[in-house]
Amino acid sequence: MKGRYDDENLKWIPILIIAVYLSPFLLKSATFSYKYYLYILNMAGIYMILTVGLDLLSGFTGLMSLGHAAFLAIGAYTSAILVDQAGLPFELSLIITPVIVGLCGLMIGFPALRIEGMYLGLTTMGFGFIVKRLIIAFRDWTGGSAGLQVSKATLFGFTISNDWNNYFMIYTFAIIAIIVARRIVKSKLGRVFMAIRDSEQAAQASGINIAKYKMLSFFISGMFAGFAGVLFAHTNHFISTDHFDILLSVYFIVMVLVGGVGSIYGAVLGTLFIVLMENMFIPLFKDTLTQYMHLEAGDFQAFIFGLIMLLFIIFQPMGLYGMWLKMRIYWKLFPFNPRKRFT
Amino acid sequence: MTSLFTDINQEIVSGIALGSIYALIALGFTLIYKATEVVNFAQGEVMMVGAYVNFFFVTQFSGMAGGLNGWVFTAALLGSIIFALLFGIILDYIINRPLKDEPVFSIIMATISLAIILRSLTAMIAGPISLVPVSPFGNNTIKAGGVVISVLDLAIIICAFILMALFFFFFNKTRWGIAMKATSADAEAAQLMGIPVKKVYRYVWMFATLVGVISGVLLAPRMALLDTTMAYLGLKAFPAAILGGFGSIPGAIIGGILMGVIETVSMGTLSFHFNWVKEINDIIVWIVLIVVLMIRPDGLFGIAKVKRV
Amino acid sequence: MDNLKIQNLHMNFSGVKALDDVSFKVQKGEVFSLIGPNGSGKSTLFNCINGFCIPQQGSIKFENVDLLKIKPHETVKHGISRTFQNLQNVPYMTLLDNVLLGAHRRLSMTDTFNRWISQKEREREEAMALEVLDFLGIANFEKKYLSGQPYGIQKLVEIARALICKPKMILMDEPAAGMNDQETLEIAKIISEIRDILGITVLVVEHDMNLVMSISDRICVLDSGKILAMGKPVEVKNHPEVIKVFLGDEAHA
Amino acid sequence: MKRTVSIIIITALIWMGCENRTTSPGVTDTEILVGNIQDLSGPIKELGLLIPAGTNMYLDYINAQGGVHGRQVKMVVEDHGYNPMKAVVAAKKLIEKDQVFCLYNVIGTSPAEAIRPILEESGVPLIAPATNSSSMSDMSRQAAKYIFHTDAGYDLQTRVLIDYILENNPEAKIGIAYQDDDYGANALKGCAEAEANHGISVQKESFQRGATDFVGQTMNFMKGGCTDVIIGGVVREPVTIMKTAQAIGYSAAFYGLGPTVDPRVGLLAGEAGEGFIAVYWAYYPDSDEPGPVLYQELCEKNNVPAKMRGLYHYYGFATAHVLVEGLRKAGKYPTRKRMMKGLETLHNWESGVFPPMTYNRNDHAGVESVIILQLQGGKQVAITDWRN
Repeated sequence: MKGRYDDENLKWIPILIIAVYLSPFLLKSATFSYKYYLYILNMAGIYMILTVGLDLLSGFTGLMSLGHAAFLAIGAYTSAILVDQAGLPFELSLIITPVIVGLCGLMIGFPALRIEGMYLGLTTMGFGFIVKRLIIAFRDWTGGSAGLQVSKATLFGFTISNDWNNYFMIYTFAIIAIIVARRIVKSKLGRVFMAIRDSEQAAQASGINIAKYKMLSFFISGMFAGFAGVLFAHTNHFISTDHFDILLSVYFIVMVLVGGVGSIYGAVLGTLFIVLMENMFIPLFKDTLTQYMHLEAGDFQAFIFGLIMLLFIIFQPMGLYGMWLKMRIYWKLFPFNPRKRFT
Repeated sequence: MTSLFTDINQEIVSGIALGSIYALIALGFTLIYKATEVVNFAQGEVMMVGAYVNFFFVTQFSGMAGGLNGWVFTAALLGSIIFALLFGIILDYIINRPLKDEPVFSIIMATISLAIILRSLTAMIAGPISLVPVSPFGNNTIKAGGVVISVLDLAIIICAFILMALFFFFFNKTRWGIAMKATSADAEAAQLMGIPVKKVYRYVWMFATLVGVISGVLLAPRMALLDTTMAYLGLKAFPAAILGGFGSIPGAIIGGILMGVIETVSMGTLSFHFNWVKEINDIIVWIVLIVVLMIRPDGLFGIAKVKRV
Repeated sequence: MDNLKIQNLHMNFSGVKALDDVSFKVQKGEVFSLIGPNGSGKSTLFNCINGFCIPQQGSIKFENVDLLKIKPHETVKHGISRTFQNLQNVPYMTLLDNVLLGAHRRLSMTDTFNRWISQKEREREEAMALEVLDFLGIANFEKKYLSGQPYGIQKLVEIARALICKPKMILMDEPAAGMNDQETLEIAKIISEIRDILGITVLVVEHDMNLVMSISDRICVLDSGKILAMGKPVEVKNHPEVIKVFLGDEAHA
Repeated sequence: MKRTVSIIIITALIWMGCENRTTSPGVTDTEILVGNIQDLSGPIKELGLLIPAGTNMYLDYINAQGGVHGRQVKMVVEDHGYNPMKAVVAAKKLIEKDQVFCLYNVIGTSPAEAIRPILEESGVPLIAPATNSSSMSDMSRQAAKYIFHTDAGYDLQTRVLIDYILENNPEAKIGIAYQDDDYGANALKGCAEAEANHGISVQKESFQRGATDFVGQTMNFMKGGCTDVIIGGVVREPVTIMKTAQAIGYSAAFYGLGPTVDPRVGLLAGEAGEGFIAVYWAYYPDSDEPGPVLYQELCEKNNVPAKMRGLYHYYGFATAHVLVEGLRKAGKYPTRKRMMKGLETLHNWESGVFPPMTYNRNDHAGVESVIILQLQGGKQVAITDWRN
């Protein structure tokens, strides 16, 4: 019986983790402007923590959330207030903030017990607007619409001050987050979430309290987002309501979708893909293109982004992870064409 | 100090005008949702494209006619309507057909990416500088019973109600409308019953873009300046559509008008008397929406879907 | 000995009478079948027992537990599990995971936090799931994803999920729907084995008369929410009302 | 160890030997590269087109005259779409990858605030951020010594307007319609100052960015009996409020803050906008000061289309003066430090577009006085001198 949990090919995981820690050194030796690339990777790392949590909620439990930027915002502001105004150490905020955000998740999870699908997506979107508004309303603590300067992270006496240090902190936490998410998915909890997504009746008939686990899903997802929020605030050193636009929530869903709904590795891949594409590849493409023709660069960038997204959804609905699985199976069974393997 | 409800009539009338705009956009959502169960996040963008296209026609035709007159506006409106119908067919081909059986998730994302594409494409073609649209009704206003309303607003209200009545009649009384209803209930069964489902989808998207374009044409002069931020009004029409209950045509109109009135009154009378209302002015519609959904999870006029076990 | 006791059940769906004064008792260890034309209230009755629907009137008692007072997910606690008419399982999960879903109540949350702490518990449940799959004859598929599997196997997985709850009674909603003759025979065999070997009461809704007649200890015939006839298969088969309304040709075929 | 020591010694020697000749990244013998982060795809992309166009017009003019100390000034524009996160990415790209000499005119308060930590980290100065938030030039704040602010804050503008209103009509009841964001928050700050100075209370009504309907606010001003209403907005807000007021028969004097000084206000508001008063912190393009005259000349020469001319195009042209002056002051071998030191020596500097400007170690505020303009026959006419 042993080994059910190890049926996947896990031997690549340590190699991947080592690669994650080595890549900044490679970057540094390869390019002089490594700080710019590191910053983008850091951003992807923070978003990764959030999208993994979002995947647990939207991909696994099937509860659509268009308000995850709001959770990120609550996490960022809570941590900023706790550390800078209440004087809590950063390590403690790293524990308390996710719990607080998780509780906020419960608050929005409560309507989710009655509202479904489309309606839930738009309700969470409304939640995003409400949070943004409340941040402005509590301007004595949050700095209102002018934004808030945040101190640097101090982890066990080390001040994490530059992109280099941020990278190692963020990716350590990101790896932890991914491992935790994998544990959740591979355990009883993951089964329950998927059962709620695919058949509420079957779940209930198996003795699963749907309300409890939906709330739990929101709580866990909120915790992930809160964790990302803490890192977001203390590595960017400035937060404002403009950071947490409704469009950001949409981007998070896009990341999950492009990666492949209902797969933790998919969420990670999708986040990397979208962040890198938006901040590196499209600008590169645009830069080379604008040398030859006159273009309104900004809109062109948005246009390409939208186009890639649309093509992805139409032609590759299983996402990047699904693509990878298909490819793997294709090579495994090479002479035979397992076309119907993933229908 | 004046009493609480002085001049609230004016606010309500203006709220109805504002709400009619939301209602028109919400009607676009509703039409598509009713027949295809797709929620079109790009409806605001369709409206914006309509406004730009109409602007283009107006400038072209006025150049030909040597000035602005009633004929120019009529011709431009006709041109925009033809454009809307073609546009609907295109959207049906690129959004609806490839994504018919995908989960809600993908469809929402597809329409969102369509929204991004439309917005950036419009800006690329028209340039980022705001345009100055001209109202066919000028600055004329009508005064009645101590209440002032501009002719443009009146046109928007009338248009919203006419379109609602038209579509309500269409969906409940005509053969095609009933076919559309059947398609929304079960596309496969409808196809087996001999309903040309493909055609139904195409018509629905054409109707929706038509409504979107007409609302864009009407709304543009009201905005004073026309730029791509106009599309964000689509976001404000969402609570309206949900409040009424997605898929209900009278619900879209009533939800829209309710939202408009709530917004105007909260910005006016309410925030005049209660200072804290100012803090929640722009989210009051969302708060109302969430409260309503907690009580009626399918909106005011929505019908709960029964899932068979 | 009574196991399930249903008394004077009334259920209205906005004017339509789905159940009209239904009462019967099910004894421990028997296969009790509910038959009747479409829309006669069989599934509604199941949903009432399961807690998905709440009847306007009447009582449902299972071993002195009032089933109307508990929530759907609590029925398992009291020993009732069920399968569904149309497939209700999780396609993107392995067969084993789908079965383990039924063992939900017996697995603790520690599994999520540390798999070593709950190692024993997990191994126990997995062994049991395998046993159940073996019982149903699909043991070699446990690591396959459900999404690509044939309909018959998916149906069996539902039964496995219901069995692993260690129920005292199973509600089976059309277990043989959409199956070929071979598979139907197999289902019949499984149902009798569930009764004989595991000693579990089985409540079946089914349209396949051959199956019903061959496996049932007692049969209840429903028509538009009313009980038409009840008794041993032979009695029901020869009941004039039943022949008239429902069985008709089939009884003489 | 040996190697480290030798490297230190060699570096020190080089540094000592050619101190006056070292230059910063972004400077070559023929070129100086300047980075600009604009909103090219977001809500204010109109400005993202117009401001760099205006700047480029002036830079072309300077380059045609031989550039600054023989070097051509070149500007790279990046997009942030009014998203602070993207602004940081763009700033990192400009500084690390494109190696710009300095940043210039980053638009928007939150994007500019978001790149503050980067300025401190990399020592790159930011000249003339396009934001009227007065906190930008607050020297007590982080990285403020790298920021050279030009715009007069909205608080100052609001205060000056209220002073002006009360000067002409001590009995005036003042109302303010403010945008529900940083713009409005700054205006309210000035409003609070004026309230304290004069012992009055101002009726405040908020609206959201992008709102199209202002009936509620206008009604409230009428109910509150306001005789003078200040409108913080861009173009749509003053136009719509004035038109609404006219329609419901509410007559008050209307005033606007900086961004409302746009020719389109007069165009759109028509007769409702006649007499509309607004403040601005530079000479208006129509006036006959040297700066505006040059602007008109260059526009004619370059055939700038009429729809591009106006407030924002001119704004890009105007702030470019400060940039070029800073590059000049940086000397023949410019470094970022020298540029900052040079700018800090400016005292009552007459640029021709701005009122006399002063920067020093403790003051990076730049323009600290505004002029009041009135819409007369569709044209802006100055009705006061510089005030503060």
